[in-house]
Amino acid sequence: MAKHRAELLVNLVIALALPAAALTAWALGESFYVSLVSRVAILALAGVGLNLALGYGGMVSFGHAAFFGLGAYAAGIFAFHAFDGTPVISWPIQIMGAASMPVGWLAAIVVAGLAALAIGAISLRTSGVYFIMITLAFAQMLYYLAVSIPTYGGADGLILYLRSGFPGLDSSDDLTFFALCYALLMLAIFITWRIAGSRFGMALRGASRNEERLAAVGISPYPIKLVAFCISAMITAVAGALFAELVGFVSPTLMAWKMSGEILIFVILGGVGRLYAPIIGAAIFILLETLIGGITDRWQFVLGLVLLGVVLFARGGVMGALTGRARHV
Amino acid sequence: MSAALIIEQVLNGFQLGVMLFLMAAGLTLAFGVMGLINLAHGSLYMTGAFVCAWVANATGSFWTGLALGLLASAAAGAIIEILVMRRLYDRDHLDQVLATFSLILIFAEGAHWLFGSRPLYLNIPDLLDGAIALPGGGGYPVYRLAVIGVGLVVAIGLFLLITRTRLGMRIRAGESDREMIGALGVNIRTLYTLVFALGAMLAGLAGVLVGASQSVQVGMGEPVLILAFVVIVIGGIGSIKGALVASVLVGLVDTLGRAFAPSLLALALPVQAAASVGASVASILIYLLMAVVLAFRPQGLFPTHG
Amino acid sequence: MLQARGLETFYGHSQALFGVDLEIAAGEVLALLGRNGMGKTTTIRSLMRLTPPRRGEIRFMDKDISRTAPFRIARLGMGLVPEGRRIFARLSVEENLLAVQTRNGWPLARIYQLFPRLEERAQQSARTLSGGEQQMLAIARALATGPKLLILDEATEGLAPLIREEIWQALRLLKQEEGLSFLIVDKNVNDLLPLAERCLVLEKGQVAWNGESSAFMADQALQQRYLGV
Amino acid sequence: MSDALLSLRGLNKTFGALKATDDVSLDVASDEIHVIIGPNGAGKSTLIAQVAGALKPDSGSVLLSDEDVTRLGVPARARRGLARTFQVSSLIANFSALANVSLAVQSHQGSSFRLWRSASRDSRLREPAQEALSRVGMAATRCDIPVDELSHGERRQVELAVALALQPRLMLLDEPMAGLGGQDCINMTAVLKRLRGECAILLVEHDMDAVFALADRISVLVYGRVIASGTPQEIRASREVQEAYLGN
Amino acid sequence: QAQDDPVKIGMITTLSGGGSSLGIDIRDGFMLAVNANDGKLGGKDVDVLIEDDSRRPDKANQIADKFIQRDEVDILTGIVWSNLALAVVPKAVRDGVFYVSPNAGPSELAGRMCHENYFNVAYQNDNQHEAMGEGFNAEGFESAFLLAPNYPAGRDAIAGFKRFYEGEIAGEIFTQLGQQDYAAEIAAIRASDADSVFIFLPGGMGIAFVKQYDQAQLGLPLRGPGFSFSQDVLPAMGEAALGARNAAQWSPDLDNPANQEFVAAFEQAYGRLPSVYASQAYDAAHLIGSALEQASPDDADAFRAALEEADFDSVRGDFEFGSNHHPIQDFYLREVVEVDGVYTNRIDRKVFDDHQDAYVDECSM
Ligand SMILES: Nc1ncnc2c1ncn2[C@@H]1O[C@H](COP(=O)(O)OP(=O)(O)OP(=O)(O)O)[C@@H](O)[C@H]1O
Ligand SMILES: Nc1ncnc2c1ncn2[C@@H]1O[C@H](COP(=O)(O)OP(=O)(O)OP(=O)(O)O)[C@@H](O)[C@H]1O
Ligand SMILES: [Mg+2]
Ligand SMILES: [Mg+2]
Repeated sequence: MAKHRAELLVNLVIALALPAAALTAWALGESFYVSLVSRVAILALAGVGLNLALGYGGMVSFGHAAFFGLGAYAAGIFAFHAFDGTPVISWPIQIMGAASMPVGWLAAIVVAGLAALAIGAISLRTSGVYFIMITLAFAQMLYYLAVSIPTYGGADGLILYLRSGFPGLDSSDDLTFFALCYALLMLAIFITWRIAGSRFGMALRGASRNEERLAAVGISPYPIKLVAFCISAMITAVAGALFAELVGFVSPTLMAWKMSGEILIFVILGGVGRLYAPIIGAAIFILLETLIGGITDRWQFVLGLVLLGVVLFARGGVMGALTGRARHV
Repeated sequence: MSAALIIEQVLNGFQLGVMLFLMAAGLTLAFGVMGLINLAHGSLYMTGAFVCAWVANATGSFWTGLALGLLASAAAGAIIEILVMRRLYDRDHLDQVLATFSLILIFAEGAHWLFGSRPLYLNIPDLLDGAIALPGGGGYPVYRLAVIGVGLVVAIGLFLLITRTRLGMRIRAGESDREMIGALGVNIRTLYTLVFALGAMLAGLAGVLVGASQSVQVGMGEPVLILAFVVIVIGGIGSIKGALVASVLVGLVDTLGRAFAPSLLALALPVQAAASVGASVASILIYLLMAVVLAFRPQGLFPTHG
Repeated sequence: MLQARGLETFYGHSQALFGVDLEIAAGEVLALLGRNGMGKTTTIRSLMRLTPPRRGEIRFMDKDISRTAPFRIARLGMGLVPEGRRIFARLSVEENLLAVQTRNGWPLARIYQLFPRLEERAQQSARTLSGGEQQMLAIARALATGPKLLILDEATEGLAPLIREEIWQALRLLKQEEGLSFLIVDKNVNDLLPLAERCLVLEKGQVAWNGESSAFMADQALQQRYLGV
Repeated sequence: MSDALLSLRGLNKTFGALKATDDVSLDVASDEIHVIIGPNGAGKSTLIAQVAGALKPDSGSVLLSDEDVTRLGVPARARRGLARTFQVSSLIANFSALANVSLAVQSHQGSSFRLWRSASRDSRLREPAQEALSRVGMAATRCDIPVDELSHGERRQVELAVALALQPRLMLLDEPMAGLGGQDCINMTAVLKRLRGECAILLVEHDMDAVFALADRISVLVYGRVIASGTPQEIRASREVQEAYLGN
Repeated sequence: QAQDDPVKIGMITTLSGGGSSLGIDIRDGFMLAVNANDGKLGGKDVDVLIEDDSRRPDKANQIADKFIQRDEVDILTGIVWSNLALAVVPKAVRDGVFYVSPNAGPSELAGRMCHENYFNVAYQNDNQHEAMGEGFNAEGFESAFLLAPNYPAGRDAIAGFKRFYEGEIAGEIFTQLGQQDYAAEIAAIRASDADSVFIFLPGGMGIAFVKQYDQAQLGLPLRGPGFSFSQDVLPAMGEAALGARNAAQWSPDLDNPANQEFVAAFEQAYGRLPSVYASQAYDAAHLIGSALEQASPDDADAFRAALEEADFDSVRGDFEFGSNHHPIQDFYLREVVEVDGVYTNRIDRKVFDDHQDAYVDECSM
C-alpha cells in the first residue's frame, strides 16, 4: 500500500513537472526550452503508445517508428497539399489538404490504424523474438519506401512551411503548442489507464503472460492483441503528427530503426508497463542528449554509459527504482 | 540477358548470402542458443574490421591483422559477457535490448576515439587478389570464392559443434534451463563466456572479410546487423542450418532483385521509371521475403522449438 | 557425508527457512517430510546453493561448501532430481544424458537397463516426452553425473503405479548395491519410510521432528499431525 | 442420437512412427466422472489435448452434445463449455488468484472487448470469481496474492477454480492431484466429488486412491489404445489392467 | 548587442556515426580560418558554437532552434547533408538568421526556395555531376554506365550528368542507399557495352564500390563527382582508386596563394591533407570574415550586401555569387594519384569556366 502511494506521488510529480518546466522557461523568455519540453511531451506520447502494446500486451514492437513516421507523413501530407491547394487523393473520393491539426491527427490515426492492422495481422502470428524482428522488418520496408519514392521528397523529406492551425488557438505560439501536446499526452495516458483496467485490459495482460491459459478459458488472444496493437499504433501516430508540426518537416529518418529503438528505450528506461514511465524515459533521454551534446562531442559515449547503468542497476527502469516492483493485478 | 550473366548473378547472390551467413552465425549463436538479443553484434563486427585494418596498416600484413582482429573481437565479446550480459540472462529481452543498444553507442564513440573518424584502409591480401575465368566469359574474383569457402567451413564447423559435441549439448541445455545445467555440474558461466566470445569472434571474422572488400568505418555494423537479424529470423532462431539456408536465400533474392527487377519492370514501364521503381522494389524485397516466410512459418524455416 | 547447520534462507524479503539443521551419513537414506509449502524444496535448493542461504554452514564430503558454486557442489557428488523435472527441453533424451555425464557417472547402457523406456525414446526431443517419461529422464540424468548423494524432490510425481514401484525398486537396489546416500522428498510416505533410516519433518521452515523413520512410521498421531494423513 | 455429452469417434494421432492415440472412441455422459488411466506415455495427455482442441487429430472426430467440434480451436471449445486444467500448472503468473479466475468469468460473460469500464471494481466479475475460489476451498486471505507466490497445492486449487468459473459442461482434468500431499490431496478429492452432477468430468490421474474414490467409469489407455473400459470394480479385477498398469 | 560582443556563429555538423569524417573536415577547415586569426574573423571576435547532428534531420533542427532561440546566434553554418539542410535552412532564414552553407546545396534552395539570407559557398549539388558530364565529352567517351543511390541526391546526380553528357547511356542503375555489396551491379556493367562508368556513391558506398570494382578487374575507366573521390575516402580506397578521374571546383594542387597557404596550414594543424569539404568550410569562414569586416549581422541589409560581394581570397581563385547566392566558379577534372605514398588528387584539366547552376532562373531573387 505504501508503495502504491509512492507510485501515485511519483506519477503526480512527473505529470506536473512538464507544465512546470514549460511555464518556467516561458516566464524566463527561453522559448527554446519551451519547445524542448514540447519535444519531450511528444516523444513521451509516442512511448505511451508503445507502452500499451509493450507494457500491457507484451508485444515488443521494434517497429513503432513506422507508425510515428506514418503519423508525421499523414499530417505533413495534408499540410503540404493545403499549402499547394491540391487534393491529397482524388480517387475514389476527393480529399483536399487541410492545414488543421485535428485533421492531421485524424489522418494520422486512420493511416496508422490501417497500417497496424495489416502489420499486426501478420506479425502477431509470431511471438517472442520473431515478433521483435518482424516488426522491425516492416518498419524498414516502410523506411526504404519512403527513402526511394520521390513523391513527398524521398530521403530529403517534406517541409511544412507553417504550423497547422487549431480552431480557436494560436498554435504557432510555443506555449500554446506545448499545451496541446501536453493535453494529448495526458489524454493518452488516461485512455491507457482506462483500457488497462478494463476487461479488455485484463485479457490483454493475460495474453501477454500466458496465451495458452487465455485460450483455455475461451478468450482468443489474437484479436485482443491485434486491437491493442492498433490502438497503440494510433497513439504513436498522433505523436508523429505533432512532431511534424513541432519541427516543421517530415523525413524518412523518423521511420529508421534507431527511432524505433529510441521509442523502445523511452519505455524501458522509464519502466515497462507503468503509465507515466514514458515521460520519465523520454525526458531523461532528451535531456541527457541535449545537455551532454552541448558539452562534449562524445555525448554518445556518456549516454551509452548512463543507459547501461540504468539497466544493470535499476531493475524495472527508473520507475522501478523509485517505487519498486510494478503492482500486481 | 545472357545465360552467363544469370550464372554470374546467381553466384553473386550465393556469395552475398555466405557473407551474410558469417555475420548471422555469431548472432544466431548468442541469440538462439544462449537466448540473448545482442544489438551490439554489429559493434563486434566493427571491432574485428577496425583492429585488422589498423594492424594491417601498421605491420603491412593482412594475416597478422586478421589474427589480431579475431582476438580483439573475441576479447571484446568476453568482456561484454562478463561485465554486462552475465547479469541479464535471467532478465527479459527488453533489458538486453536496452543494454546492447547502449553498447552500440559506446562502441561507436570508442572507435572514433581510438581510430579517428575517417574510414580505414583495408584491402584483400595479395594471395587472394585476382580473378578466375568463368565459363561463358568474364572473371570472378578469387576473394569472393574464398569467402564462400570460409563461410561454408564455418557453417559446417558450427553445425557440428552445436549438434554433435558435448559442448554443443551443454550450450543448448543451458538455454532451456541455465540453473539446472549448473546444478548438474557444468560450469555454465565460463561456458557462456566462451560461447559469447566465439560468437563475437565470428562477428569479427565477418567484419574483416567484409571490410576488406567493402568499407571499414564507424557505423558499418548497423545495416549489417539488421540484415543478419532478418536472416536468422527467416532461418529459425538458433538454427545454424537455418541461418545458412536463409542467408543464401536472402543473398539470392537481394542480388537477383537488384539485377533483374529493373529490366523486368521495364517490360511494363518506361526505362527511367523502371530503374527507379525497380530499385525501390529491390530494396524491400528481402523484408517482403521475411514477412511472407513468417506469415506462413511463424518460427522460421527451420524452427528449433516447434 | 553431508552436514548443514542453521540454514536460513530468504526469497526476497520473506524468510522460508529458519535455522534448519540436517545430517546424512554415508549410505544412509534421509526422508524429508512436511506438508506443501513447508520448505522442503527450499532446503534442497539451499543445500546446493541454488538459493544461497543467508546464514548457516554446509559441509559435504568433508569440505566446507558454504561458499561453493552449485556446479562444483554437483561435481563433488551431489546429484539432483529437481521438483518439476526440468529436463532440457530442446535436447533429445540421449543428449540430456550426455550433456551432464561425467567420467565416473553411469554409462548409458546401465541407465537404459534401468529405464528401457528411455532407450526407446532416445532420439526424441525431450519436450515431447510424456510426463512420466520426463520424470524418468530427470532421474537418469542425475545418475549420469555419478552422484554419491542423490537428492530426489518429488521424483515419483505423476508416475503410473507400476513405474513408481519400479523406481522404488531401483532406489532400493541403488542403496544396497552402490551404497549411495539419499535425500528424498516424496508424498508416498508408505513407500518412502521403509526405505529411509531417518526422517526429518519440516514445518514452516523449521525442523519439527527428527528421528528414526521406524519411530515415525509407527506413530499414527505424529503422521496425522505433520502430514495430515 | 446418443445421450453422451462428449463422444470421441475413432481419434488417431501419430507423431512420426509413434501412434500416440490409436483409434480411440469413448463417450462421457453428462453427469459422470470418467477417469482415464494408463502407463506413462500411453497418450492420455495427447488425448486430452485433442479434446480440448490444442492438438488436431489426424483423423476421427470430437462431438460435444452431438455438435462436431473437431475443427474448432481451443477458445471456441472453451466457450462451448469445455474447461481444462493442465498437467503442469499453467496460470497467469503475476496475476492474483482472483484475477486469474476473473478472466474466466469475463470470458463466460463474453465481454472481453469492453475497453472502458474498470474491471477491478466490477462486482459482476468479482463475485462469481470469489465464489469459485471459495468452492475449491481457497482461503479468502490468499486470493489477492500473485499466484507465483502461492504454494503448489494452492495453485492447483486456483486452476480448478478457473475451470469452474467457466461453468463448464465438461471438465478436462489432467492429473489434478500431482504434487499434492496428504491433506491437500484429500481436500481436492472432496472438491471434485462435490462437482458430481454439476458437470461431467474427464479425469486423468495416477493416484489410485483418488481414482477409485471418484470414478464412475474408468477407461484404460495403453499405447494409445483403449484396452478396457468399465466400472471401477471391473477394472480393478481385470488381469490385463493389472499387468499393464496397476501392478499388485 | 554591445559593439564588442563577439559575433555568434552556430555550427551544426555531423561529428558522430557514419559520415562524420565530412563533418569533422568542415569543422576543422572552418576553425582553421578562425584560429589563424586568434578567434577573429574580419577583425571581429567570433564565438563558434559547434554541435553534432548525428546526421539526423530532427536533431539538426533541434540544435538550430537552440542556437537561434537560446544562444541567439547571428549566423548558422556547418550542415553536410542536403536533407538536413532542407530541414533546417528554410526555417532558420525565416527567423532572420544568416545561413552560410559549406557543403549541401540542394536544388530547392538554389531555385524555388532560394532566400536572401541563404548563401552557399560550396556548389549547387548538381555542379560536379554536370562537370563530369562535360568531362566525359572531353575525354571522348560515348557509352557511359551510370550508377547512383536511389534517393533524391542520386537522381539529381544522374540528371545533372545527363544535362551535359552527349554520348549514349549503356545502362543506368539506382542502388540502395547504404548498399555495400556491388557484385550484381559490377556484373551488369561487365555485361553491358559501356566504355566508361560514372558513379555517384558518397562515403562508405563509394569505398566499397571502388574496391570491388578494382577486384573485378573490368578495365573500364571509372569516373565520378569530386565527393566520390575526396580526400576523406581516398586513403581507405587505396590503390583501387588510382587513375579515377573526378570533377570538382577545388583541388589541393590548385595554384593560387590562398590555396597553398590553406593546404600547408591544414596539414600542419591536423596532420592530414584537407578534403574538398575542408576547403569549402575554410572559404565559408573567410566569406563570413569578409562580410564582418564591412558590417555587423545586426544590420542585416548591410551584412547581406557584404556577403553578396564575396570579397575574399577563395582557395578556388575566382569566386562570385550568382543572383541565387550560389557560386559561379570553375570546375576541374582531377585524377587520383599517389604522391609520396599518399593518395590525393591532381588537376588534369579545366572543364568549366565560370559555371553557374541550372536553377538560378527558378529563384525569384
Ligand atoms: N520463488 C519463490 N518466491 C517466493 N516465495 C517462495 C518461492 N518459492 C517458494 N516460496 C515460498 O517458500 C515456502 C517454502 O516453499 P517450498 O517450495 O520449499 O515448499 P515445499 O515444502 O517444497 O512444498 P511442496 O510440497 O509444495 O513442494 C512457501 O511458503 C513458498 O510459498
Ligand atoms: N509432439 C510430440 N512429438 C513426438 N512425440 C510426442 C509428442 N507429444 C507426445 N509424444 C509422445 O506421445 C506419447 C504419449 O504422450 P502423452 O503425453 O499423451 O502421455 P501420457 O499418457 O499423458 O503420459 P503421462 O501419464 O506420463 O503424462 C509419449 O510417448 C510421448 O513421448
Ligand atoms: Mg517442493
Ligand atoms: Mg500426461
